[in-house]
Parts: sequence; structure tokens; C-alpha cells
Amino acid sequence: MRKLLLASAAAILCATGLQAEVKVGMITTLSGGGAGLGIDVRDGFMLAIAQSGRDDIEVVIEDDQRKPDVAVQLADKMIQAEKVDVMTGIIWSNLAMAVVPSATAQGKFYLSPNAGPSALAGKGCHENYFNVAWQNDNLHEAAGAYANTASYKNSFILAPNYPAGKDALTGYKRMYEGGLAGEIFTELGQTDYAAEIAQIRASGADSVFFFLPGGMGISFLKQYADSGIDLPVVGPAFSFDQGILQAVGEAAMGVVNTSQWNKDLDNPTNAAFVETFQAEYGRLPSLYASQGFDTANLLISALEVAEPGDKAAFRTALKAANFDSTRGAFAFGDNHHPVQNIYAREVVKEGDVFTNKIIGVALENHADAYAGDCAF
Amino acid sequence: MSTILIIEQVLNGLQFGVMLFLMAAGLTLIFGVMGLINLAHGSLYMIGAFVAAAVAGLTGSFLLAIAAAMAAAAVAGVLVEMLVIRRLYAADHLDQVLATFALILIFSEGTRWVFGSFPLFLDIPSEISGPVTLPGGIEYPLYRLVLIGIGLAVAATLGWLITKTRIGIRIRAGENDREMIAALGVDISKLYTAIFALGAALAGLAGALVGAIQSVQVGMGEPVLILAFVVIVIGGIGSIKGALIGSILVGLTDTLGGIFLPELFKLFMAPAAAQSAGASLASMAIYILMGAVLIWRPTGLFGARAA
Amino acid sequence: MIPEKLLNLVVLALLLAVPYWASLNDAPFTITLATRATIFALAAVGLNIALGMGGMVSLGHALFFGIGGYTMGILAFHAQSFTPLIDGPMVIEGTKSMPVIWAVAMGVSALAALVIGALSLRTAGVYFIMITLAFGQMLFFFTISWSSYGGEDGLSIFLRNEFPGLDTLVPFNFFALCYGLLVLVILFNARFARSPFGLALNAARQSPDRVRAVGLNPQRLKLVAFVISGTITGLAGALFADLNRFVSPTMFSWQTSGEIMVFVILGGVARLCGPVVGAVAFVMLEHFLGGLSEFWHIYLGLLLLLIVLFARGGLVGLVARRGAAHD
Amino acid sequence: MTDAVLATKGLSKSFGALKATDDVTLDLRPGEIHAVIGPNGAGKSTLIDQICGGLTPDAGSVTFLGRDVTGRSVPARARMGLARSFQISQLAMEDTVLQNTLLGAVGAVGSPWRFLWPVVKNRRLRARADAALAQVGLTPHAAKRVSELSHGQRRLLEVAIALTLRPKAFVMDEPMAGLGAEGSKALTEFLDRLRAEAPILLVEHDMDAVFALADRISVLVYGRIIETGTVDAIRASDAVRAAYLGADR
Repeated sequence: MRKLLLASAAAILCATGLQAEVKVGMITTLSGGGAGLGIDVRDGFMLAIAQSGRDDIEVVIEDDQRKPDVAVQLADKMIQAEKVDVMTGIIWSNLAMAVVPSATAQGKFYLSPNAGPSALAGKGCHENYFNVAWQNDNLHEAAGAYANTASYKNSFILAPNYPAGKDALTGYKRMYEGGLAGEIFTELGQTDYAAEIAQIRASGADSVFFFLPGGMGISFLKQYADSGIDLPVVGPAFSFDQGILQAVGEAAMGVVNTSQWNKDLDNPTNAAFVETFQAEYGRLPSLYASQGFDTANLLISALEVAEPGDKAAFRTALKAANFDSTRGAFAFGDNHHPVQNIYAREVVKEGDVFTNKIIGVALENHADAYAGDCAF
Repeated sequence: MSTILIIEQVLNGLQFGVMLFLMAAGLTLIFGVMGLINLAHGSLYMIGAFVAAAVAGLTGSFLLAIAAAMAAAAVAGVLVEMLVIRRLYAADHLDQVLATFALILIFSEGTRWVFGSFPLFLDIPSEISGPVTLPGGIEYPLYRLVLIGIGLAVAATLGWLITKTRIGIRIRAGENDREMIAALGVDISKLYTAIFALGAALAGLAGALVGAIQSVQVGMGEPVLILAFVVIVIGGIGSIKGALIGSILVGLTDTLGGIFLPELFKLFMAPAAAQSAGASLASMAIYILMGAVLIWRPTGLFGARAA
Repeated sequence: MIPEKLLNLVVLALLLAVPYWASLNDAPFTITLATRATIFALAAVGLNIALGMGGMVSLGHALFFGIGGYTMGILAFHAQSFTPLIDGPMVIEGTKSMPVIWAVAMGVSALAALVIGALSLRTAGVYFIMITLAFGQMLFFFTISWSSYGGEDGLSIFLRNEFPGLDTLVPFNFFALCYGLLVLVILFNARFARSPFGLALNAARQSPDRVRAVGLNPQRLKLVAFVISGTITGLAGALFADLNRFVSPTMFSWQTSGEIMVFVILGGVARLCGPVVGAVAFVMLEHFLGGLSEFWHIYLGLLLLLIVLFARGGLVGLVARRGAAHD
Repeated sequence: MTDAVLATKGLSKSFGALKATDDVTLDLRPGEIHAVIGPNGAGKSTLIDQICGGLTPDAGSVTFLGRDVTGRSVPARARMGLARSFQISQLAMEDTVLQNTLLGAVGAVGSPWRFLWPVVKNRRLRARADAALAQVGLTPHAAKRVSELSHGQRRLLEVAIALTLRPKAFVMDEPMAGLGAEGSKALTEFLDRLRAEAPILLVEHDMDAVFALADRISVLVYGRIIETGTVDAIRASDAVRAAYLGADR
């Protein structure tokens, strides 16, 4: 199966002789420290394309190295040289902000498999921009909502000192009704959290909320576990996805995190996805992989109905979101961002592998706070 | 803010500092003796962490992992020295910067090629995990105390090595006069390789020790590298004593700056703005410290040699 | 081996001819690549004045590149959002006019270079390398948390800025502007190298004692060269921001400083067109190797190593002999 | 004393416990060559550095053209017309002979802040440099790189650069060092003519040259001047004999 898929993907990539009808440009992070996320999105996306059996979709994949200027250059290449119809793939909000406004202004459709900056959900929304993952605040809001149900009264909250970090704390506070024991902005890329952990210990908090994506979260959790503090921790799924959970190890056990997806979500699409992804790539899928998979299926569902050349029809087809999502029910709000359930998950160990288990719904049919500002 | 919290933060700064020292000591030796500016030192740190994670995963032994990390980093260091660096001793700093910049690219992507794109797992052995209670009722992670101990022990050993032993005399002689020690019949190229291996092993040790409480991932070496450079520049290039004092200064500035600057700003600003402005200033604090030291003493605190 | 002058002409002619061909054959991305190379070349020509002529190994030139970029970003951001840059008794508006943006970018970069140069030139050698790096890092961390202008997200400018009498949205037109500036700066550089100042600066690098003994202050010569160098790199930053219609703190990162240095050394230090050759080669490598393998940085690293170890004069040194030293 | 072009008074400089110069008082009068001799380590280089401004004395003063210049920098003294040559050639090795000489002219005219016009096309600078080269006889080598010159030619180039400053006084640090007998002889003859241009403070090891050229000689031993006088007086001095023979043994 693996060989077969690679062969077909290669055939698609090379587009040998056969005239592809639809060209998709994927700009994502495939090298450097953040490559794991991009690779998951790409693999999920390509799995869905292969499963659809359509050989008229050509996917051009490029590595943005997580550098905004490289992403912009690649976007120019996709639009000017490859003349793609649809773009997708970007992981990071700052790269999305660099690429998406100009791509949509040039008449391209953009389907976001991960980043959902607030600017693109509110005033800066665009009719050709569809977010298939979440608005950035969503998972933090869900964490705030979960904190209420767990009756936390005095949270200590921390995030890196950059826009997404500030959005995270805003998102948590939007839903959370208790008081704050402390609020800290850490340095972006910080690796040692001893100082912050000491402050948490001294603050008299009853819970901790943190948003520290990637390696920062791994470092924080390991050090937090070692500090002997046993306040409950809650955070968005980014620090607990399948890719990095193994690197955190025991330290993550029992932590509650919020996600719009989990591998035990009970629907047939998801069960098939988890099984085929694992068979194909030899690892469990992460939420990024599920987002890539859903993005591709959304695209395919729209292509069944309309051509990207017919913009109005294609847009309507995308808006309908008439595909089987790994998340079960899936719908777009008026600003083309998802309206979806967000779950609380708990980190558990299955055999030797650390993974997540759904423990409840944190927010039901949740849209984002910026939709009202959006007018196409 | 309580006294206990302040003491705990000072310990944190100290621990951060001694880990920086392990990196800075190698850098400053290599610069002091061979006049080489090695940007790829961070890659050796990364190699240490990755090898430690891989060996710990295979054998389950943390001690074995650390030994393997030091050995692997030393071997990588020797290889690099013999294949590349050796040709650069006579070259100017510019060539050295570029060549070792190239080595970073090769090491980073090479590591990703071998170990994949996902972070690796490396944990503290259970015997030394968890907190202990210090006199005065401070709860502090045992592992961090161990790190402080190891760091200070390495510093003491290096000090002894440099001032009291034969090889140390040669190293100091090499700093002062290369021709002279060659004339005395010391095989200078072996001495250089040995120093490079020592520096690399210390970087590997730091990578393995820190890897246990941080994320073992590609690119983890560069931020530490830059901090280590800040350290040796503050301390004065070539001086082990300078590296130790510089490390602790940087460790304390970084840790305490992050805590106290926002508090300070809260005295005259709205809390949210103060938090953000204080954090911004804190992230620049060590660079401001370094700039100030260099403007005050252009060759660092203990630097004699105008490089 | 061919004379360096001839090589310079060939390089500059090719850099113009390829995008011109592309504009006739509707290959806009080739023009984008050429523009990128041109702007990188401009930044590197700036660094080359400090590095090649003045012997100042600055690992902080990303700072000027970033300042140029943010000058453009901030001015254009205020212009597109119709908010004044400075409010109060004296209102300063943003602008979308390239010449104004360039002038401001150069002015701000020059000022920054003056302050940073004056402080950094108290040190020498590795200390100089590190203190320039430190200044770059300060601004990098500052812009990451500077939320009024997007912080780490950066700033997007929706439309390219305007140049009187030219439609800058046409890719070739914008390329031509950048190319024109590059040629101007190279011409300036060529004359500058032979001027009394260039002569004195060259001597200040090789033998500061001699320069002092004839009554000149080598530190002051170097400082002026550093300011000129930073100003040119700042201009390149403003153009780069306009090419991408986007600025972010990445422009300030030390890797950017390293890359600008790579352009210079790859091409050939202190060669007039060395930075141009280096930048073009880098952009082409990035484009073609990047398509070949996701681990292309390994090949790039190996190539750089080979250049440093076996081709000290860079690419220009491989094909051209140095022009007669005095004419 | 008042008519001295260059004079030092009580110059002292210590490095730790070592007194490199100790209460050195000497002067240089118009038209003369005043030689300073002394065994190795006598403090000659330290003395020159203090006279030219590279080192600040711990005590004492330097007077040049009747003005106290003790606090002035090297470039400031050079601009007043104090020209020096170095013991180890300080030349821009990658540049040509003409370029090196032009550097002197640029410094002499005091305006390096011209960025656009080629220095070789500047008539004023060019005339100065050409004249200086002609004076030392290096005109045929003007287009050579310094790295291609012989040792003796580099010495002459040092002098040529000094000449472009139209100096009021020369300070020369061992100009004969490393020259063969032939070269020394030629340079000796040249310096003999040069004193008409400006007086020379000649720090030199080569005794033949010193005895042939000097109007007066000062003997520096362990940082102190033990004797100053005419050639004959120095030849006859017991103190000098003792110091030299003592030092050499």
C-alpha cells in the first residue's frame, strides 16, 4: 500500500503528459524545527487525494522553511509560474498573514489547514479564504470553558510574548469566569521555565493554563512535572499532539487539553482515516494530519460540483462543506470559519504509546468571536 | 514577592548559568588557544542531546546516555576539526564564520535526516527526579541541584586542568605563543585536536543534561550558541574564569530580568502593558548587558588579548 | 581568466537580460526571482563596504535590512489604514510613495548605523562581530513583541507602493527600479573605492598605525564607512519589504545577517560585483536545490564549505583576475 | 632650547615595575640630525610612541613647534607636521606604491571626506605624491604593489609617505634595520640630504650610519639618557663605553 501510494503521488507530482485539470499549491513547513507539523498536514492531505482516486488533481508542494519571506516568494511562484487554482498548507499564523491576503486578492482560493489568525476571521476576511481547522482563539476558549466546568477559581496563565500568545490568553479569559493568580508572557523560543514554575508555585493558583507550541511546551511540561507541583494543567491541543507527545512522555499524563479532533472520535470517516493513515505512514495521525485530510476532502467535495474557474459556484460548493469530516459534523460560519464542537481530551497511555482520550465536549457548535466583524 | 521565591529564582539563574558555562568553556578555550570562532559549537550540543535521547531510549540508562553523548560529540568535534577547522586556523575570522555557518546547516539538516522531524524523548532518571526540600522550606527540583553540582565540578576541574597540569601549561603556552610551544617540541596539531575534542565533549554533556528537561529537537543548539557567545564576550575571550563569571551573570540577568522587570514596570504602568513591556525588555536584557560591558571594557571583563 | 571589468559587465547585463526576456515571455516568477537576487545583491554591496573595504566583520547587518523593511512597513501601514504615524501637535502621515520611503529608510538606517557603529567600533575582532550580533538580536526581540506593528506576525501591505510615473504592480517595472538602484550603488561603489576616502579606508583596514601617522583617524574613517554600509543595506531592506509586500522580525534575525554575509563571501570579498554574483548564485541554488530535496541545506552547506576551503576569492575569484590595482 | 622644533621634558612611562622611559629630556633643533642610540630594551620604542602620541606619558611633556602637544592624538601631531617612519614597515601591502604615497597626501591635505572623485586624478594630491616619490627615487616603481618591493624600497616608501606631509620634523624608528651594507649606504646619503627638508630624530642601531649622520647623539640606557653630545663627545664618553660594553657583555 505504501509503495502504491508513493507511486501514485509521484505520478501526480510529475503530471507525466496527462493534463491535470486542477492544480493545488501547497506551501508548508518541511524543514527545520517546525517540520513535523507540515509533514503531518502534507501526509494527511495526500492520503485523502490518493483515496479519492482522482488523477486530475495535481499538488505542487513547496517547503517554506517557516520563513515568511520564503513563503511569500513561494506564493508568487505558485501564482505566477505554476498558475495554481487553489492554495493551502501554511502552518503558522505569521506566514499566513504574509501570504493569504495577497493570494486571495489575486483571485486564488485559499484553504487553511492550520493557521487561523483573528485578522482573517474578522475585518480582514475574504470570500475566497476558507479555514478548515479553527480560528486561533477557539481551542483556548474551549480551555477556558473547560476550566469553568472543572470549577477552577484561580488560574495562572502563561504564553509566549508574541501575537498568537496574546490571542491565546485573551481567548482563555473570554470564556473563563474565575480569577487570575498570575499572567506571564514568556520569551518566544524559551527553553527553560524554572523561573515561571517558581512563580506558579508561589502564586497560590488552583490551576494552570498554558499555550506553548512545539518544543516550548515539551520543555515546560517536563520541567513542570519535575517541580513537584501538582496543580491541574489545561491547554490547547498543540502541546499534546501525537507528534510531540512521545517526547513529553510521562510528564504529560493526565493533562487535559482541548481539540476539535481526536483519534477516538466515533464516526466511520475518522475510524477509516486513523486506520489507513497508520497503515500508510506507520504512525498515529495527529490533529494536523486530520486537518490536512479534511482540507483535501473539502476540496474534492467542491470539485465534484464545480470548477475553480467558476468562482461563484466553486465558492458555494466549498461553503456547503458537503464532505465526510473526521470530526463528524462540520459546517462553515458566515466568515468561512468552522462552527464545530471542541472537546476536552486527557493524555493517556495505550501500551507504550502516549495518546489522547476524549473526556467531554468543552464547547458545542462553537463559532469564533470575530465573525461579526466580517463582511465580504 | 517572598524571600523564598527570590532564593529559588537565584538558584534557577545559577543553574542556567552553569549549563551555559559548559558551552562557553569549550568555545572560549577553542578561541583562546586556536584563535578560532566556531559557530558550529551549538551543533555539538544538539548532537549530544540527540545521541543521549537515542541511547537512553535503547538502553534505559541515563549514565550510559551521557557517556555516549560526550563521546559522540567529541568524535564529531574531532572529525570536524581534522576535516575542516584545521584548514582555518590561519584564515581570518570571516572565513571561520562562514565555514562554521555552513557546518550548522549540514549538522542541523543531517540530524533531521537521521532522527526525523519530530522531537525526541529524554527524561530525568527517576532516582534524581522530583523536588527536594531545602533548608528554609524551599522546594526545589533535585535534578537542577545536580546540574548545578555537575557544572561547578566541571568548572573546578577545568580550573585545575589549566593551572596545575602539564596539558594546562601547554594550553596556556599555546594561547601566548604558538611558535614557541611548537619549538618546544609539543605536537601542536594534536594539542589542538585534543582541545577541540574537550570543548566538543563539554558541549555534548551540556546537551545531554539539558535535553532531559527540555525539548530535544533540531535547531536547539543555536539559541544556546548565541548565549554562549554573549557569555565569553562578556567574560573576555580565552578566559575560563571569565566564562564562569560571564555565564552566571548572564544566567542571573536572564532569569531575574524576566521576573523583576515586569514587576518594576507595574509600578508605573497598567499591569497588562507592564507585563508585555517588561517581558520585551527582559528578552533584550542580556544583549544590553553585553553591549554595556563591551563599551565599558572593550575586551570583556577578564580579556587581555585584543582579538 | 577574464578581466574583472568584463565579468562585471557580463553579470550586470545578464541580470537585466533574463528578466527582460521573462517579461516578454510571460514568466513573471523569473522576474520575481531576479528582483529578489537584485535586492539581496544591494544589501550585500552595502555589507561589502564595511566587510571588504573597511575590514569590519559585522554579523548584525540584518539590523539595517530590518530597519529599512520596517520603515517601509510602518509608513505604508499608516497610509493604507489612514491613521497618522504621529498624532498630537505635529501630525505625520504615512506614505505610499517609494522615493519618500527610500529616503526615510536610508535616513533611519544611517542614524542607527552611526550610533551602533560609534559604540561597536570601540571593540575589534571577535568582540566587534559579537557586539554587532547583539545589537541585531536586541531589535529582533524588540520587534517580536512590538504589538502595535504586528509583533511576530509582521505587517502585511496589501498593494505595492507607488513610484511617480511608473506602474510598480508590473513585475518588470519594479525589477527595473531595483536594478537601477543597484547599478547606481555599484557605480557609486566603484568611484568610492578609488576616491580619497576609499583609499584611506583601505589603508585603515590594512595598517591603522600608518593611517594615524599621516594625520587621519582610522576609527572615524571606519565609522563613516559603516554608516554608508548600513544606509545601503537599509535601502535594500525597504525594497525587500516592497517585493514581499510584507515585513516581519525574521528580517532582523541573525540568520539573515549570516545570509547577507554568505552572499558577499560566495561572490568574493571586496570585489565590486562579488555580492551580485553571490546573491544571484544563492537565489538560484535556493530555487533549484530547494526543488531537488527537502534536505537542500546540506548541499548548500557543503558548497559553502568548499568555497571557503578551496576558493578563497569566491566565485568571482574563480573566473576573474583582480583588476589593475590603480586606475 | 627655545628654538627647538621638537622637545621632550621629563618624559616618564612605566609598565608595572618596569620603567620604560625615565625622565627623558631631549630636543631637536632646526637642520640637525639628532640620533638616539641605546642597547635593546633601552626604551627607544616607548620613547618614540610618546613623542608621536601613541602612548600617554605618566609624567613629562612633549613640545612641538613651540606648542605643548602632550595631550594630542597621533593624527593631530601628524597634521602639525610630525612625520614618522616605523621600525616594522606599516604599509598597505595590497596597494601600490603610488596609492600608499597618495595616502600620505590625503592625510596631509587633511580631507579624506571626498567620496566620488578618483584620488589619482586629483592634481593637487597627485603632485604631492609624485614629488615625494621622485625625491626618494621610487617613481619607476609607482605602479608596483608594496608586496613586490624589496626591503630597502619599502624603507624608502616609508620616507616618501612621510615627505608628503611636508613635515616640520621627522621621527625615524631604525630606518636602517634589515638593509644590507649597500642599502644602508644609499639611505645614509639620502638622509644626509633630507635634513635640509626638516630636522630628523633618528633612532638607530646602525652605528656607522649614526656616526656618519648625527649632529648630536643621545644615549638611552634603561630608560634614562645618560649622555647627550656631539659624535666626538659620545665617542670619548666613559659612561657610554661602560654602558655599552657592560650591556653587550
